Amino acid sequence: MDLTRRTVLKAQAAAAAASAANVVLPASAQNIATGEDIQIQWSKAPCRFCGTGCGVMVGVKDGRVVATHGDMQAEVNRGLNCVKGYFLSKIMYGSDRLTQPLMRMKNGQYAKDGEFQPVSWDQAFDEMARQWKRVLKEKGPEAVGMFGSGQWTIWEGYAASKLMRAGFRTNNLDPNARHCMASAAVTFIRTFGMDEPMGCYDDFENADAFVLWGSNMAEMHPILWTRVTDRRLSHPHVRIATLSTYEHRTTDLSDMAVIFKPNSDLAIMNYIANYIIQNGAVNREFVEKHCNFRLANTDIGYGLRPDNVLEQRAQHANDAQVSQPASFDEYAKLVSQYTVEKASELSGVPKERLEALAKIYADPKTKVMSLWTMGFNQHVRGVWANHMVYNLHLLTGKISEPGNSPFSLTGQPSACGTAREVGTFSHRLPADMQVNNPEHRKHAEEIWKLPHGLLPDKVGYHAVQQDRMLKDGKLNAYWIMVNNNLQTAPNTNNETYPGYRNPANFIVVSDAYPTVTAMAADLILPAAMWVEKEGAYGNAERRTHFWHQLVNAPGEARSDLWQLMEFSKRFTTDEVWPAQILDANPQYKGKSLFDVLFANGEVDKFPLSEINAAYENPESKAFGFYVQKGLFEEYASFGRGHGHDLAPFDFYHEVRGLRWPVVDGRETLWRYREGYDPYVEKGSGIQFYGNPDKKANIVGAPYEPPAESPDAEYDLWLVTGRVLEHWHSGSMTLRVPELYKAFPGAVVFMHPDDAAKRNLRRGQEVRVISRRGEIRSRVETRGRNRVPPGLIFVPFFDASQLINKVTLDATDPISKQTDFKKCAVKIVAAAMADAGDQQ
Amino acid sequence: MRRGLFLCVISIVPCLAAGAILAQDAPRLRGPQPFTKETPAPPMQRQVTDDVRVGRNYPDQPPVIPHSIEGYAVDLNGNKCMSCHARKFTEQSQAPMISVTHYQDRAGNTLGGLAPRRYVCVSCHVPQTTAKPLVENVFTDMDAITEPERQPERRRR
Amino acid sequence: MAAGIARAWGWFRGNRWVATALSPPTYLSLAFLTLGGFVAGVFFWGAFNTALEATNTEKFCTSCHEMEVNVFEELKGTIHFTNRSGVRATCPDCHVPHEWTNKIARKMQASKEVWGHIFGSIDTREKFLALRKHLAEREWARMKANDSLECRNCHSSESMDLSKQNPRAASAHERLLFSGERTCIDCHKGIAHRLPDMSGVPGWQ
Amino acid sequence: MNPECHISSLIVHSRPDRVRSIIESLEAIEGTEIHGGEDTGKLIVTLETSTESQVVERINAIQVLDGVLAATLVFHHFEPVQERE
Repeated sequence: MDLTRRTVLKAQAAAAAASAANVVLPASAQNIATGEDIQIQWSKAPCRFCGTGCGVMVGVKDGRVVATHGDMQAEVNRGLNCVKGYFLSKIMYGSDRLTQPLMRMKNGQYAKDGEFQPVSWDQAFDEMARQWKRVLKEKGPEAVGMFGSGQWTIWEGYAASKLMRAGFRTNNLDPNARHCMASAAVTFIRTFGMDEPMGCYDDFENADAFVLWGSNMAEMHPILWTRVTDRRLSHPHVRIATLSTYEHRTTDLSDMAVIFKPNSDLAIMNYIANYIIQNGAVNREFVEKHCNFRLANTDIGYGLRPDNVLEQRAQHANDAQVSQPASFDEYAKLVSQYTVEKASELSGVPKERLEALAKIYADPKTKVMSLWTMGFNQHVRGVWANHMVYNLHLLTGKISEPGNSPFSLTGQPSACGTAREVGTFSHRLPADMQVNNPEHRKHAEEIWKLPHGLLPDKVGYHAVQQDRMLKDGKLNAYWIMVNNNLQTAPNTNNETYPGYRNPANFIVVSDAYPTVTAMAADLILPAAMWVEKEGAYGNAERRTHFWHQLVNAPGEARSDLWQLMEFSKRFTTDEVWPAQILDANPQYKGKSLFDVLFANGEVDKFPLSEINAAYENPESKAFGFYVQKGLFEEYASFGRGHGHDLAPFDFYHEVRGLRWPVVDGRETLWRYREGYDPYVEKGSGIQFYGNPDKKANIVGAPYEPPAESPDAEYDLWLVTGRVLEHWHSGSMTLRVPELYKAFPGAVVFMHPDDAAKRNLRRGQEVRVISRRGEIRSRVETRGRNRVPPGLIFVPFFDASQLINKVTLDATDPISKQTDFKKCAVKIVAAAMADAGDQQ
Repeated sequence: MRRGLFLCVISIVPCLAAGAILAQDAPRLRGPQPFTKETPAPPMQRQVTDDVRVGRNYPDQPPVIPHSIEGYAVDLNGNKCMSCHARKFTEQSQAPMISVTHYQDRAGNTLGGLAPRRYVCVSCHVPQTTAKPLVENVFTDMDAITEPERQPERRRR
Repeated sequence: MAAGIARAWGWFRGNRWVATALSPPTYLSLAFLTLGGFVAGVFFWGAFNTALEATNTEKFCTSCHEMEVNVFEELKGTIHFTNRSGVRATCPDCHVPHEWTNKIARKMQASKEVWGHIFGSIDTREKFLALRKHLAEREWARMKANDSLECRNCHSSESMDLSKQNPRAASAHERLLFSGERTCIDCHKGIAHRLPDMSGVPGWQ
Repeated sequence: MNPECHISSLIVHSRPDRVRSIIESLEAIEGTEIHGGEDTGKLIVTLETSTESQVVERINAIQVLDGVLAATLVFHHFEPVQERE
């Protein structure tokens, strides 16, 4: 190592320490010896991957990201990243980045059956607008739709919501977060009247016991897992219990691994509630003062197509969301059926272990943090499962205080910030408001400065329904942004792909890379990603955090925000709004959607001069005002004063995120608890102020069987999910060589006995077959996941093994979230199947 | 260098247009064409076990693991990685010692041993298989930008 | 009780066959006695060994619930269960000495395991985990004492080809194994089953 | 073992009234260099050592200096010395 390199490294070392200590170094110290050349500009940003929301420092040199490291000042991760986070530097540099719009063409014209050819943005938007106008004219607003994402920045989601609801007058807007945490979001509203957790990550350092329900945190939320293991290993009294349908890295570090039969978590939780009641562990005072009891409608179906026999047979398929007020005794009677014997029989878990688990909740001295992710949410009874865990915390009063915390984790970086808070679901508006509430619509129209009665009142198509409607030809113009739905939706061969290729439909995909979904579209728009644009995300603990644009997107790639706003210029109000509304409000006549939605006097309020000159901002330059600030401030006005208060825009660029409600510059760590939450009235102790009576709902529901269970022919449970190294469909992580090489392809995790029984061995090629489709994969009988006999696990990141061709499109009937964790499959050797049907 | 990059990026577009596939293994990225086509599963890849340290892309990148870790326990009972990489065992094992950053707890205090928050080694350090990357990654490290002659192998296609 | 024993003894001694067997031979030839004794010896020895062999199979070991759901289940995910060439190590390969005296000694120890099975001392996973360190330590000590004899039945250090080992393993074997400084089990703990709490175990943190 | 070069950086949080004397003591430790932070008491210090354990030793030595509130390691990088030839 030569002297120059030493000095370069030393300068880097000093700069890193200085940035962590907030110390400004003299210029000489920053570029010792080698001068300007080696100077790296370090800026903060949240990680691009999961909902944990780690802070990273991004080093930029000559317009390229050259290094990243964990942000020491970020409270979430204090300098740590997981392996994906440490490789963020490389996610933008896959050499197949999309740099030009591509359209299916034949003879120089758009053709559904044409080949992709590069076109200009003008050509792309011209064709897209032509198609949109055709569909709007022929079928009206209900035939256009958009599938967005919990990876949108806050302002992108907000702009999309305005464009779809107010511009095109449709609520056919849903985020991929529907597949991810709709059950959690819906249950928050049903229980507390307000979305998102009451606690925060500081609970990790205060809990005595962690109970993980269907969450493999060690792989899916590695940095939060560092906080759990830190607590467990440095405080010997702390215990971790993990409930799952198979063993994995999280159970390795758990004191108690509770491996239960799929769907039987419902019985286990009802048993625990029963145990709490039977053993006098109910916090009577808390329950009387702060809780209501309700009983849910039962036999609610499985969210399948209405002609499915399971739906026709279900008594309450059409009013699944309804519940009736009840008394404590009625609730106690319901759960009293769930004795330890019954719970043990349904779940396959030994009685002693169930009792040990119940004691954790029942012991008044043990502070419990319950954590859950997809095991709960991707569940045909996901809303009930969420209710049941709140029931345990509410019965014992273990809630809204440090360490006592039911905590829903999220999978996407802004599932909370963009999908939930901004309200990009087909039933929601910003700040927890609902599209079918006339008061809420009126309020939105006022803030958006739009004519009264403009916003549509009908709840739009949710994710799975969008795919069904595309296939059925009822949804015809469709825009997909920042997600890879053809890889990640359920039952894709039968329910998703046909809609994309339906000749009546025009499918647009905005993405940074050619994904499975992009390749099945008619028009591909190249997107800027992560620090190629100014952005904001909201993580799982209500933390809103911002970043600046640090590098430019390659070629002609543009941010989703630019795409949405630019596209809005191609429509006038006369083309998309009813004449009746325009006649009553003539001042809107002849205006473009851009004028009424974005140049409305609010969004365009902040001049370009307010942009930090050290950073690029091409969107703002394109539109002539500070678009991100204008959109954020208009959006923030929905929540300020309503328990969703956000700090001023510029403040977020200074800090490592803040947890809302931010009142008088102070963030809120524990909501609903006096002393922490400014919205709680003095002297009341606790107030669940999201509900009019300021009480939370304990909602009783029974165990019900899953939509599909293994039988003689399809004799195995199929569970799908992620692996540590790849994030969701792998479109970013598979392009990072180190991550790809660490886990290059999907495999079928299978019990050795199941393999032996079928005369299969490790590494052998097999077909995973369900009633809906099949894929080829390879048997894995070792490794990080140890499944019990009768169950297999297949990750979904690998586009060459699309496991969602096999999965079932059953959803929770209330939240409409897909159950990706339970369907029946069989496995045969690939060679044998080949012999059967020679190709 | 920029030009070379640009050329390689634009050269992909016609490939895409023609429906051609970049790497052999590309269905892993874009799926089968058409989507409904069935593709055989590629063989499982072998682990890299050559024990050759792999250079880092930047100082804070966790080094990848150049050996197999199959069956290594990282659980409440023990941490197999530390039986070679802990400070007191490196002399005998000749393995690199865990970075000193790993001795610090969340509050920044230096501890006598591995910090509990760093216990799960495999959250950051991953073994490698011999799989060939699906597409080139054109990330350039800071040295290559600072001193173009330093790492010529990184910039060739 | 005592009366019962006395009565049984009386019956035993009074039995005609027993009486004959216990009385000295009066008119059998020496040759017959020798040959007969030999045949009987072969017969009993064979039966004994057959029984011994029967108890020396994976199937026998895993016929106990405790073995099947705990240690055998864990073995299934390891290289000793499935590997490139399909040579599988079964329970007795590692846990029962091949040499006769030690084998019998081990078998006598095993009678304690039968006792444990009958009285349910590890009939739940929790009980097994609580005892695991104790159980593992006994095996480690046994293997340490016999210089990892059961490992060496298959893995002979003389037959190792260092060029086929990864450099790290080759160097460790060269320095520690061939020099006799360490024996296999010193480094290769937890290769077939999961580990107990390793605190205090040399070489572990 | 091959010779290595370890570059690391620390924030040495010092009591403002002791900054001068701490700087003197730091300068006496081999391989240290101070890059700034005198005014806030958060000294930015780099260490150049040839082994990892020396980094730990130096940090321990710094931590016990009179007036040092905390020495926090921020950055650590090492590579073999004969990298280029």
